[in-house]
Amino acid sequence: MKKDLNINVHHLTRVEGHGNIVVDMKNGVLNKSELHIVEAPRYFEAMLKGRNFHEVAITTSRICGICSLGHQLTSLKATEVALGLEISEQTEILRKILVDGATFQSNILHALFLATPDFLNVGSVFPLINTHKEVVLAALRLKRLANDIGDLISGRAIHPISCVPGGFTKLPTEKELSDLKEKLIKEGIPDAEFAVEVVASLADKIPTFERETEYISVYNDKEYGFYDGVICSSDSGLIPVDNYLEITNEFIVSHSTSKHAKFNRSSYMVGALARFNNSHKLLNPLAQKVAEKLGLVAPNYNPYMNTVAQVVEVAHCIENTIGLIDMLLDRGIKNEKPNQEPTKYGRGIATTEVPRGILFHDYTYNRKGLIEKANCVIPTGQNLANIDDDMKKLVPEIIEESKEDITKKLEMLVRAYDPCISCSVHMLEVDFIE
Amino acid sequence: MSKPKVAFFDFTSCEGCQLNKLNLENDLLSILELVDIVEFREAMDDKADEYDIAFIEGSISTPTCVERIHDIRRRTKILVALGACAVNGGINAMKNLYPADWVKEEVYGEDKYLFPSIPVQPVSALVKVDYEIRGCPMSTPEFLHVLKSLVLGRKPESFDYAVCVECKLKENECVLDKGMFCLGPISRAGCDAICPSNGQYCTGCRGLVSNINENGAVDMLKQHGFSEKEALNRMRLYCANDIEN
Amino acid sequence: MYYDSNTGLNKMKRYYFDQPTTDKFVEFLMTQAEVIAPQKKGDASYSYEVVTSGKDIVYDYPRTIQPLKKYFLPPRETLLSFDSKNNEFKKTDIALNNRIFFAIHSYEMQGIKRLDYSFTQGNPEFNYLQRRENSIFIGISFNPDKWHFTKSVGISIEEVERFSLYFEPVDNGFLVFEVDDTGKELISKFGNGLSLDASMDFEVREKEFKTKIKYHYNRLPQVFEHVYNSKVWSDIAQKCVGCGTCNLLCPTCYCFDVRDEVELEISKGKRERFWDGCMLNEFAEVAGGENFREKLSSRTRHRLHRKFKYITDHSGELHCVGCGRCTKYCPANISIVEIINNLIEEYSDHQKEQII
Amino acid sequence: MENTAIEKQDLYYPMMSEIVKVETLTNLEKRFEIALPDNQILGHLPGQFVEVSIFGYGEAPISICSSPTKMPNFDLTVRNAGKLTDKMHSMKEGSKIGIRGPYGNGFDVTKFEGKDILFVCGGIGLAPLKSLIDYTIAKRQKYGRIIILYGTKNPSEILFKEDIKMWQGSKEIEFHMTVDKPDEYWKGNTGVITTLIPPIDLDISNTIATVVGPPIMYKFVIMSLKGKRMPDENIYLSLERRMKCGVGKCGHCQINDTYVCQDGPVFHYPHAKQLEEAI
Repeated sequence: MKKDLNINVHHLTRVEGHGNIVVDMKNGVLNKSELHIVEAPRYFEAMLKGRNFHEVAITTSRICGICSLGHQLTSLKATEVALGLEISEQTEILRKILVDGATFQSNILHALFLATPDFLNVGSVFPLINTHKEVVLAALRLKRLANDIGDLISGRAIHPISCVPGGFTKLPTEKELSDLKEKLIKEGIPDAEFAVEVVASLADKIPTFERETEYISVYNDKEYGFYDGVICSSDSGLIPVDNYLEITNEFIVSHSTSKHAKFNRSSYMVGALARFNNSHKLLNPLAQKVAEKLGLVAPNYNPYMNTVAQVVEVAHCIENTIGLIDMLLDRGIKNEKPNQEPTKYGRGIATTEVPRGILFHDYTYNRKGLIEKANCVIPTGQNLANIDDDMKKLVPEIIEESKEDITKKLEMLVRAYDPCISCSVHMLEVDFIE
Repeated sequence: MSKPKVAFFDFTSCEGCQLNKLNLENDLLSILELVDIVEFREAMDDKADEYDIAFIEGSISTPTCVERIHDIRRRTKILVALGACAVNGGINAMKNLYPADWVKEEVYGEDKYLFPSIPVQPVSALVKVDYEIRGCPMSTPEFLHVLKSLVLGRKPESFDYAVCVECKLKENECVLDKGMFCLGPISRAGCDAICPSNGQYCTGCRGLVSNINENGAVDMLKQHGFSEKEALNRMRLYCANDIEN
Repeated sequence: MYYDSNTGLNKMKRYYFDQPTTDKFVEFLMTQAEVIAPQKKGDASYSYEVVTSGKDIVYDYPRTIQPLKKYFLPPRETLLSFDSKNNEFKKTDIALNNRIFFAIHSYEMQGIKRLDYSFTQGNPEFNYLQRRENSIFIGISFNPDKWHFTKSVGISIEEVERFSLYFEPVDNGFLVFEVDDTGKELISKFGNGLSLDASMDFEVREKEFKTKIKYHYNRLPQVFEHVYNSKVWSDIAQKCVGCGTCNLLCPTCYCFDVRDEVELEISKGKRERFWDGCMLNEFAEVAGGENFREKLSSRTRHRLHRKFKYITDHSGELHCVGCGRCTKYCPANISIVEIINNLIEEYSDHQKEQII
Repeated sequence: MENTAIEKQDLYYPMMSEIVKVETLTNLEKRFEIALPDNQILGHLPGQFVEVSIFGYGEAPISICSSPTKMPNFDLTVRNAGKLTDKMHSMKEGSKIGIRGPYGNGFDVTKFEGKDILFVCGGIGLAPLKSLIDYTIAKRQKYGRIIILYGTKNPSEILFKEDIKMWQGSKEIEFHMTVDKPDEYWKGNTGVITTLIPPIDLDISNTIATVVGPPIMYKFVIMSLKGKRMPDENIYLSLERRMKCGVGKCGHCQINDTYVCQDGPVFHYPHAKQLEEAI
């Protein structure tokens, strides 16, 4: 048995932001197995101070280019709670379409562009253009389609434009919506089914590893918890959103510019797998079929299966969007203006499931309508302690393998969380300390 | 002619500009015909020693960033600053408006000493920048324009006129006339007035037009019902390093 | 020359169209050609758009955001497409469609007349002239708002020059005047059951303009002879932010820039032209970097001289038509009429001093 | 002289022409000999310009530096200063470029007949004047004295060295030159171009002065000419502006009511003097 192991993966690739994986084992004792977050700190909470409510979501969407929509919506919801702005049913449906579109986009990007190269032993998606052209083309089409959703509803998929506090500054036409629906049915579903086949064929490449942890997600008894709901912990059940601080319990560790979080245990997991474990019964029929096909059964304790849960959610999002478009078309698009007349000033807390997990924004506005205090708790941050705990269990289990294999498995583990590091430092890299 | 070697690097930013490139789905294959992407951490493992064109996203805000940017400059023939953060500090530069200690404490409390952070600077403050692609996020047509121009070996077009120009070409209803705030009259174009075209106001993400009449701009916003303080505060959202008073 | 509205219109054949007849007439026009008319754009703005349903036409609009110019000099236009591998290029085909421009104000028509001048004098431009072919214009009266000052530049509301028909709103409908032979032909083609309606006595009610230039328009070029070094220009420059809105909405501005853009297959591409404006930063910059009109004061001076002097000296007409767009849409609330009145004031003070 | 080529052109469409010869003059300047399609003759006047276009790089106005007496081809001297000129510098013999023109107002060569001609050329300004110099030399008997004053920033920027050698050696031409910043090998005059003017003895009433150079030069050259009591009517100059379309439409080159691309680039000084933004 090996006594010493030093791994230091500097600036992990195919993740958003800068992180290092650091493993240090001496004489068989594991001293360190950590994900170091070295992304530059961003200080958004401080920058928000003194900004008026029109600017807040514009600013917070810039926390992360990949989760910009999630930040934008959570921010809008928190502002609306704080200022007492009611939104219309039409606005809510449009926002749900946006969440579906953003999750669809982000999950496809991760599962097919960032994670798949690992299963095929290549360094990026680019070589696959020659070896697996059909797959790449289908993946590109899916991503384009997902972005089309964002472009249509919010003007731009990255850093959305037209969703503002109280509603939308521009509305899609009924014709545009029905064209999108047509495309989702004719192109989206067949391409998604093809992607599922591809992932199914790679299922044996997914490492087998299990560690039961606490799974936390948004829960809503009417629908799969994305846009809104209460907090659900697999350990302690449902908790009101206003009590989020009792769950996140953020704390600072010296190896990470992103804060860590813990609740009932030393760590918890958020993201697609957590959502699946907590809300799988609420997936729509197409997604249920996909889960079955891919062998994903709740509860699942293998963090590598997070990627598979993402694929299941893609199917859910496509089908759900079609349903939401039908709702809009039945009602007809009403030419509504955003409701931007505050009825009060105070604190507003909101949560949304973004692709990487549960997100909280918490604002306090003063009487001039300016931000007095802001707090954002980001999913990747919440997952960091859980990643460290996974590594602590995983390293001794695979210690007999070569250093290359260990490194790869660790990288794949971190990547499975689809970490978004810019976000979490408002943060990813893998450093093996030498 | 051999294909130019292109690399992408990210500094302090949201990485939205890079993601925007991955969102060029329809053109991605043609782009790969045109250039060799040799380094792009967000999407691939490969690394290279030298590049013809390096695209830099993000602003410089830590001592390690400083070293990295100098290193990249040494390895590349052409360096392009990509997006607001790289070009003028972008939204990150708002941090510079507050005392550094206060900012760190506000976020990290008593653990603030753990993380070194320096004032946010644009890439051009440290190394020579050959070309700029502005915007938050960068606009993909402009990115393609710059990429194609560089492949052709020509200087890309730049935009030193106001967003109002593009907004008028699109015949949008004026945002200021609707009683909203707007920085279109003094902010750099090149975005095809995307925000006003979507009913939203211009936030000035591409920076201010050079040579602007700053007093006139504040007076203009005052006439539309915004106090001087608010006008300047909102101009600073993306231009914290550029507004003087 | 200022058009005598009453005698001019009274000489013409006229018909009464009630609203249903007007709606039918629009349907008829749509069978004849593409119809372009003012329609609502946004909350309180208007734009000339292709009519797909007569119901969308707004008859009592103050002004559209963009003038009609966009149909003859498109904001973006491909001049040629090229293939540099084979050193070949192709000119852009300009379709020769018949178009009817309906419910057009007099100043707008006069704006087109000014553009016609600019694109036919010197080197006539094929692209513009080709697009101008086969266009029919149908005018309509308007109620001046606080930005119109057409009368001050010598254009009456009822100026019918270059219209084929002219619509004057009356109770529950319009009096429709037959201005030229094309108009006559349209009426006769449409006119089953239309009877000549001379029963209604017609007299133009003089409509008051709230905004006026202090001098008769005949005297303006003379004023501009003397104000080149006025301090009014630097006063304006204090307020102006150089956004170029005034250029880009002006019916008689036509300056442009040309750029080449290639496709991802970089041997193929196109040469495009875009509207440009003399108020913009780099307009007068040369290759060496020198800017011959760097200051906002000299840019405003140049813009106003182009409207009231430079082209006027050759064409004999003011190249401002009083539509008020530059003022209504100026984010800094700079009023062109105020500038001119300030210049006039300075000029008249100066004249007085000289007499003394 | 007939404008043989221009009649066949549509306003914005170039004639695909061939670079038949490339000659490196300095680090920054090259001379290109251009052949129009079908052996057409450009038919220009000295001082006129053409719009050169390279697909993908755009168009730029370039003054013609050869005399109309040289036929059928013509020469362009091009400084590498922008995206089009940079590309042009990389082009070899046999490459195709687009030509529109000739455009603008050239020198009225018949009006100059019988007169002494003083050429004052600063830097690249020698290129447009070279067309007139060559023309007057070709028709030597029609003109009086030919006096060429040429100044550059430093010796490495000297253009047309072969021609200069010839001018220096010719008894029929008076040639003087100076550099602002001499290098160790420079043996000639040093100083700005205006230092060449006072020593020259001119028959002021019968001398035409033609002045071309960087924007800053005009004011000072004209001042020195006035110092020799040269009347305004005898001075001609050529101005640089952003002549984007070349046909009096796009507006970029306008100075007051004058389109440089139509009424210029060659201006009679009494006219240019009245254009307040001109010099």
